[in-house]
Amino acid sequence: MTVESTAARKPRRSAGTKRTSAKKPPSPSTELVQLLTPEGKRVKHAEYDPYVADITPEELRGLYRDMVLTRRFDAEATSLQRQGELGLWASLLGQEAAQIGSGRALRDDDYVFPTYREHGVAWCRGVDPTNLLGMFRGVNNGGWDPNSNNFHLYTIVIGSQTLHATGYAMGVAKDGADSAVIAYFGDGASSQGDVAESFTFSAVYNAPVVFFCQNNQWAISEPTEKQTRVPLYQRAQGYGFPGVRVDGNDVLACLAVTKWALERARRGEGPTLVEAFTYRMGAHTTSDDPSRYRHDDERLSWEAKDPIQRLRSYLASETDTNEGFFGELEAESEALGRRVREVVRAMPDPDHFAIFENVYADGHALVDEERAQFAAYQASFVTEGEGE
Amino acid sequence: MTVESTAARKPRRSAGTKRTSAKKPPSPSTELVQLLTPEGKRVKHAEYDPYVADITPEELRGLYRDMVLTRRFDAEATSLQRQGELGLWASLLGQEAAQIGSGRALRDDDYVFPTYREHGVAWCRGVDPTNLLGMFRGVNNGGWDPNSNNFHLYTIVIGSQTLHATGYAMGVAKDGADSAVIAYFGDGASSQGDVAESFTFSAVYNAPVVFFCQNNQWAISEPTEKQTRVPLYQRAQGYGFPGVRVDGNDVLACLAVTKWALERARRGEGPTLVEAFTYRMGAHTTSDDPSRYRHDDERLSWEAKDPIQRLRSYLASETDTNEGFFGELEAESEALGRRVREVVRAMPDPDHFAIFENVYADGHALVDEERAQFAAYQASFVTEGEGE
Amino acid sequence: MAAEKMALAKAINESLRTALDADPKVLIMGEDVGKLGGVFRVTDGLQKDFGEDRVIDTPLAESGIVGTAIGLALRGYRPVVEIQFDGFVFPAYDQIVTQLAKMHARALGKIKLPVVIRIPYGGGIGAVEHHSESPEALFAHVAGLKVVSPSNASDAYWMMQQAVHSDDPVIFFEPKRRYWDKAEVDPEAIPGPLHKARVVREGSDLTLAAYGPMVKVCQEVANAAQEEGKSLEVLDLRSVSPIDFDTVQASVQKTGRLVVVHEAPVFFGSGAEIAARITERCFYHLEAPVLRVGGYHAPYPPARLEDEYLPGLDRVLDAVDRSLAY
Amino acid sequence: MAAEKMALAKAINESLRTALDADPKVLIMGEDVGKLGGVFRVTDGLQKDFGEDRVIDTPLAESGIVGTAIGLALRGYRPVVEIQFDGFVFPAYDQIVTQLAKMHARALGKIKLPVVIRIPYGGGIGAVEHHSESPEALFAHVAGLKVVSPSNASDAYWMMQQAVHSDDPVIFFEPKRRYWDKAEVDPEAIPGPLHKARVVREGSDLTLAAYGPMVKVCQEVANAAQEEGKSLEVLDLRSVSPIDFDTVQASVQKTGRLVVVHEAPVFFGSGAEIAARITERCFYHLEAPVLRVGGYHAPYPPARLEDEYLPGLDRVLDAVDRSLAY
Ligand SMILES: Cc1ncc(C[n+]2csc(CCOP(=O)(O)OP(=O)(O)O)c2C)c(N)n1
Ligand SMILES: Cc1ncc(C[n+]2csc(CCOP(=O)(O)OP(=O)(O)O)c2C)c(N)n1
Ligand SMILES: [Mg+2]
Ligand SMILES: [Mg+2]
Repeated sequence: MTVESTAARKPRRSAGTKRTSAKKPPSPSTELVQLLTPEGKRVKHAEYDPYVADITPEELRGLYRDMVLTRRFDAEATSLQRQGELGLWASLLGQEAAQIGSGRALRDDDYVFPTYREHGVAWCRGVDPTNLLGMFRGVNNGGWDPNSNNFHLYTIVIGSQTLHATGYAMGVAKDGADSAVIAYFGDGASSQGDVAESFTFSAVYNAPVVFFCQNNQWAISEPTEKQTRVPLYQRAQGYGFPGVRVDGNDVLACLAVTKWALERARRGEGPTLVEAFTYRMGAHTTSDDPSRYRHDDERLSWEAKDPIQRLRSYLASETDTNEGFFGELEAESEALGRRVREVVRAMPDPDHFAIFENVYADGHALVDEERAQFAAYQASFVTEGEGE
Repeated sequence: MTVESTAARKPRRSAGTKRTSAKKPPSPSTELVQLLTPEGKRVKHAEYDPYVADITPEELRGLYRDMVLTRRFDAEATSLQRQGELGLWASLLGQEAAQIGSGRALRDDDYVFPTYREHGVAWCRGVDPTNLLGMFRGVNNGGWDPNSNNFHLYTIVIGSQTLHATGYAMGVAKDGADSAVIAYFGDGASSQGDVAESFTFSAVYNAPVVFFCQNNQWAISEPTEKQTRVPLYQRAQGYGFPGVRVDGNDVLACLAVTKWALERARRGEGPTLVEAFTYRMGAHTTSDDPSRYRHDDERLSWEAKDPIQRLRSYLASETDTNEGFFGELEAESEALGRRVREVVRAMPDPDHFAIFENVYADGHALVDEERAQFAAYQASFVTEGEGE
Repeated sequence: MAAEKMALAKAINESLRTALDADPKVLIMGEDVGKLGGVFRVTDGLQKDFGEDRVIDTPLAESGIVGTAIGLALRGYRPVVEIQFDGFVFPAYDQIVTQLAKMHARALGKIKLPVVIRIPYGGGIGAVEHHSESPEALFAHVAGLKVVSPSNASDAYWMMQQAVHSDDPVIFFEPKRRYWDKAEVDPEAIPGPLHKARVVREGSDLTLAAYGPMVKVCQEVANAAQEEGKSLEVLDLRSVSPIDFDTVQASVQKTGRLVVVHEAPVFFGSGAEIAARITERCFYHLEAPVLRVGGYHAPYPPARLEDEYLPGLDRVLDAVDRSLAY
Repeated sequence: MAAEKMALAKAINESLRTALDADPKVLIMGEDVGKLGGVFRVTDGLQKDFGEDRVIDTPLAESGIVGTAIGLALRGYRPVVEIQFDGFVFPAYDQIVTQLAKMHARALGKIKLPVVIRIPYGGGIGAVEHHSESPEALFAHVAGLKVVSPSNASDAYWMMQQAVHSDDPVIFFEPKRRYWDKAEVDPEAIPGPLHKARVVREGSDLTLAAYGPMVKVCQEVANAAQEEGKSLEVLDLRSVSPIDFDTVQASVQKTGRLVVVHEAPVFFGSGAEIAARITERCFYHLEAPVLRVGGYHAPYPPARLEDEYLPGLDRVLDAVDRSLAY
């Protein structure tokens, strides 16, 4: 006997019939936290206003400056790549507000786990931007000491760093410290098992970590619908912690929401997922050609929501910011560009023996043997004159 | 400048202060789909009653018979392990309703991807139960043809099969067929990245798959709180498909909810997560000793919710089932036990050359070489008498 | 398609096109394989011509890609999966090793897993971390997988045809720095067996064995050595599992010397297996130990050091000289 | 703890206890390591004595376990992670290979990753699939990892002490079928270096090299051979990355013959690397090719076939005879 026959049978659909396709994510408008409209008007938000209630015009100009300089640095890197000084560059163009807003929400003792695109966050942490260029130039695989600015190395394998952040946060909790950890990742990364596991671990251990997803709507050529059929911030709920979607082009909203999430972490309330809804205005990297997979109008429509322009409008209309500020910033920008250019061009190639350095902390017999063989081999090329 | 100072600072908590620990999952009572109480009383459920509305007493007796025989088979296997006839056994004791209810909801053309504990589902698929014992005896790693009963091999690596099920279901959709796929997994498995990825893929491709999680509340020695701080069925929501928690000891509710989920799949509405809330009444496997990590009272409290007893009460009080039925079933049970015992004891060891069989479908030079070497080596032991 | 000179990437593209055309069960899956045509354009135009149902942009999750490909294979499909770069195959390693490789045996042969996993591999393109590795040994050690790597466009075309037709899982390593190298591809030709090595160049003094990107280097070495009056035989192994030891053995029995070259680290690399087995088979023929030239026991270095890390003309010549000095 | 005879599993338990006692930064993490004490009871009693904050039952997700252990190490902890069985390490393989192994180099040495990954490995216990594998080659090939395996209780105690103290990631393979074998453990003894091989038994006719579970088999082989008048030297390598080639070389230069024994498949296994390198180092000393005895190129078979699959007394003796016949 099978019981299977007891329920009414739907007629079989003939082979070839299409199933309904996955639903498009609903428009984010209603659920999106926004404090500054694209036109630069301040809008009220009962929940998040308190987190930026006492922000001064000076501080707002600081955020503006961060975004402008980050964009300038980013443009310089793109152009250095074109000139052959870098092998590759992953531009953050369009994501300045998400990065500066969240980056400026952090305390010095918080710890950051970035992807490969968090140049703006690095800036907030005080990492010398030229340090970020080493790996893109090909002289190292990560050129800074993570502990000097509490800014971990760039991680290229998608999603991995969310688990490192979770473990680090578990350690923070063990230490009884009240600092927090923030893990950056992208919309594409949300599909990786590691990210899901980091949600599970952080929830179970109540780790003080903020998951900051920059949904820039593209994972190389794939739009977000290839990764999810509902808005990503909703993912958190099923793991037992809150998720919130913030306008990623609104630096004030990003600042406020990240502060809120960090304070939850500090208070021992565990993880939070922040989805910053933004847009990758440029190519995925300098190797990419977006014209193959997306229309220019999409990008154009996002230019109207530019994160820098909107804060500039606000500063100009609602604060005492004068033209001098913008002029000086322009000059500072150019100086930064110049410095970056000079430092990169002067960046020496690594010593050949660097191959064998730091493979192990405590040494390894085979590395020693291969280093010696390499030295002997190199020495065999000594020119005749030198040889005698 | 940093903006970080603008929000009110919570005082730092001194080192050593404990964070609040992860919340326990709320009691499932309100959200649990139940059609039969532990006492065997039928309760109404507006949403799921239609799926079992026209079930006959005959069919109910069939479900009862399935559960009794499955339990009998399972007990026989446990005892065969004790006698040394099997190396290991993973008992389903207590999970009969979850497995028979869901198993009987399936159509012949549906496809099942089990873990290593779905003996009851195998029974519903018509897999000869003695076939399940080969791998536990150590004579093979999966002794049946998955396609003859649309019941895939047992999968031991936790969570892997959920992706196979998803891929298979993607294929079903591509074929335009209206059958469905069901993937079984446990509460522990819910933490694996593969399971999360199967949620993502199935949602994005709208694959006709039902994820059937038997939350038996333990992953070996770890209670469910080590895997999640909210009920597992809620996980689905964040991936954009429905999740429901059903009383896993109520065979009628499991049947109804699984039918509902399968019909969603057939109608092209994509994946569903069913969490069957049940209890592993025995040890994890015959190698396990639950007395090290859980109290006996917990098990005792679940004995009162026994899936078989509750259907028996219902059959006895609400249907025309007479004692003869139970008596005949008892005899059938014993006969099944006897047959299993006999078949297992007669199960031959595999031929030594089986090591080299089926490594590849199209052959491989190295396997051929090693097989030949092995043959020569074996032949070198030919006794002197045989040798001449 | 008539015989034509084309780049290696294009040859794989054509081969996939042929496969898609010939068998409706063949699918292409991976990140960015659709509109973009993959980061190396190997799947360029295929989605346009065969539709989104057959050329599938997947979520960004390698375990998910391989795991669902297994499920599709169980349903009767023949998925050809792309892993975007060598260094990103590891999230899928569990599905490959514990499921894809073992499921046919687990089922006592009752099910087949015709899945091809394409992996652009190796260095020499000045890339950032994880984009230049050669992990073939990590797959060759695992029974149930076949591992191949073409060195030129013609082989790439044919080996892909054979991989797609194989009923076993095939890990198909594509030498990314040779993607743009052109050779004549004749789709009417009748190919040899997939796992058979090819004698690229005959010689009498020493055998050079390589596969994938290093075959070209070995040919250059043989040219350079010839100018010094040394006659090197060059073998293109084409397959890393199985390895065509018979062809290597025959060559070594003639030359008495063998140098194996690969980009992957020497320690536990292909060269170790070849050295061990050929030494066993040719113990009395070898006039020098089998020497290995490959990567060092270190993470793949930043791009500005890769020329020092990778076996190149000079390092292989050095090994040739050392071998001949015995 | 005074010197005492104890089982290998107990020796690791005591070693972990010593480590937890000595350094508050040491943590134990894994599935079922708490109340249950692990499926082999290696962590028995540790959670009771050191608390749930230091002996941590984790969610069932190996990538998560290793990934969070990396994070904890970055915060200054020294996690000792348990993978429940050999066959379940693969979901963590990506974190081990692309992160754990490479992060120290990526940071130009500025951060350290003192993580120990304990893996009960190997067969001989009649288990079901995935519970009897020997994947050490898949870790040894990867630079940045150290790979060790003790063969007896005393080494197990000391090597675990050294692994926990190491600032590098150590993959610690525990020979599960030897868990119950007893030996004297002296916690006051001063151990030799972690990666140094040990001459278990001196001999003059042939060298047997092994590690972990196969050392005992090699000792039995040497005993059996002695009765036939053959004098075998037995080496316990103890470390698979690095391998103490100096000790092997010295032995082979004395005996002229080498047989390497391991449970892992021969193809691309440790034996290949040892054969290749020792042949290079001892080319003029070898009177026979280095022979390898190990698993076949097949998935680990069902329990009733494992005796045929695993190297045992007879198969090793057969290789000894073949070597001596040269
Ligand atoms: C495991 C892995 N797979 C594939 C890649 C190749 N890859 C690099 S970036 C990228 C897209 C990432 O998209 P998203 O997470 O949205 O971040 P974004 O680049 O948009 O900032 C891919 C597929 C990778 N780096 N790691
Ligand atoms: C990847 C992996 N890790 C660990 C194990 C060992 N193991 C076998 S069963 C099990 C617990 C599974 O718990 P759950 O998913 O709740 O299923 P249940 O056994 O309760 O049915 C574990 C940890 C495994 N089989 N696979
Ligand atoms: Mg993105
Ligand atoms: Mg369970």
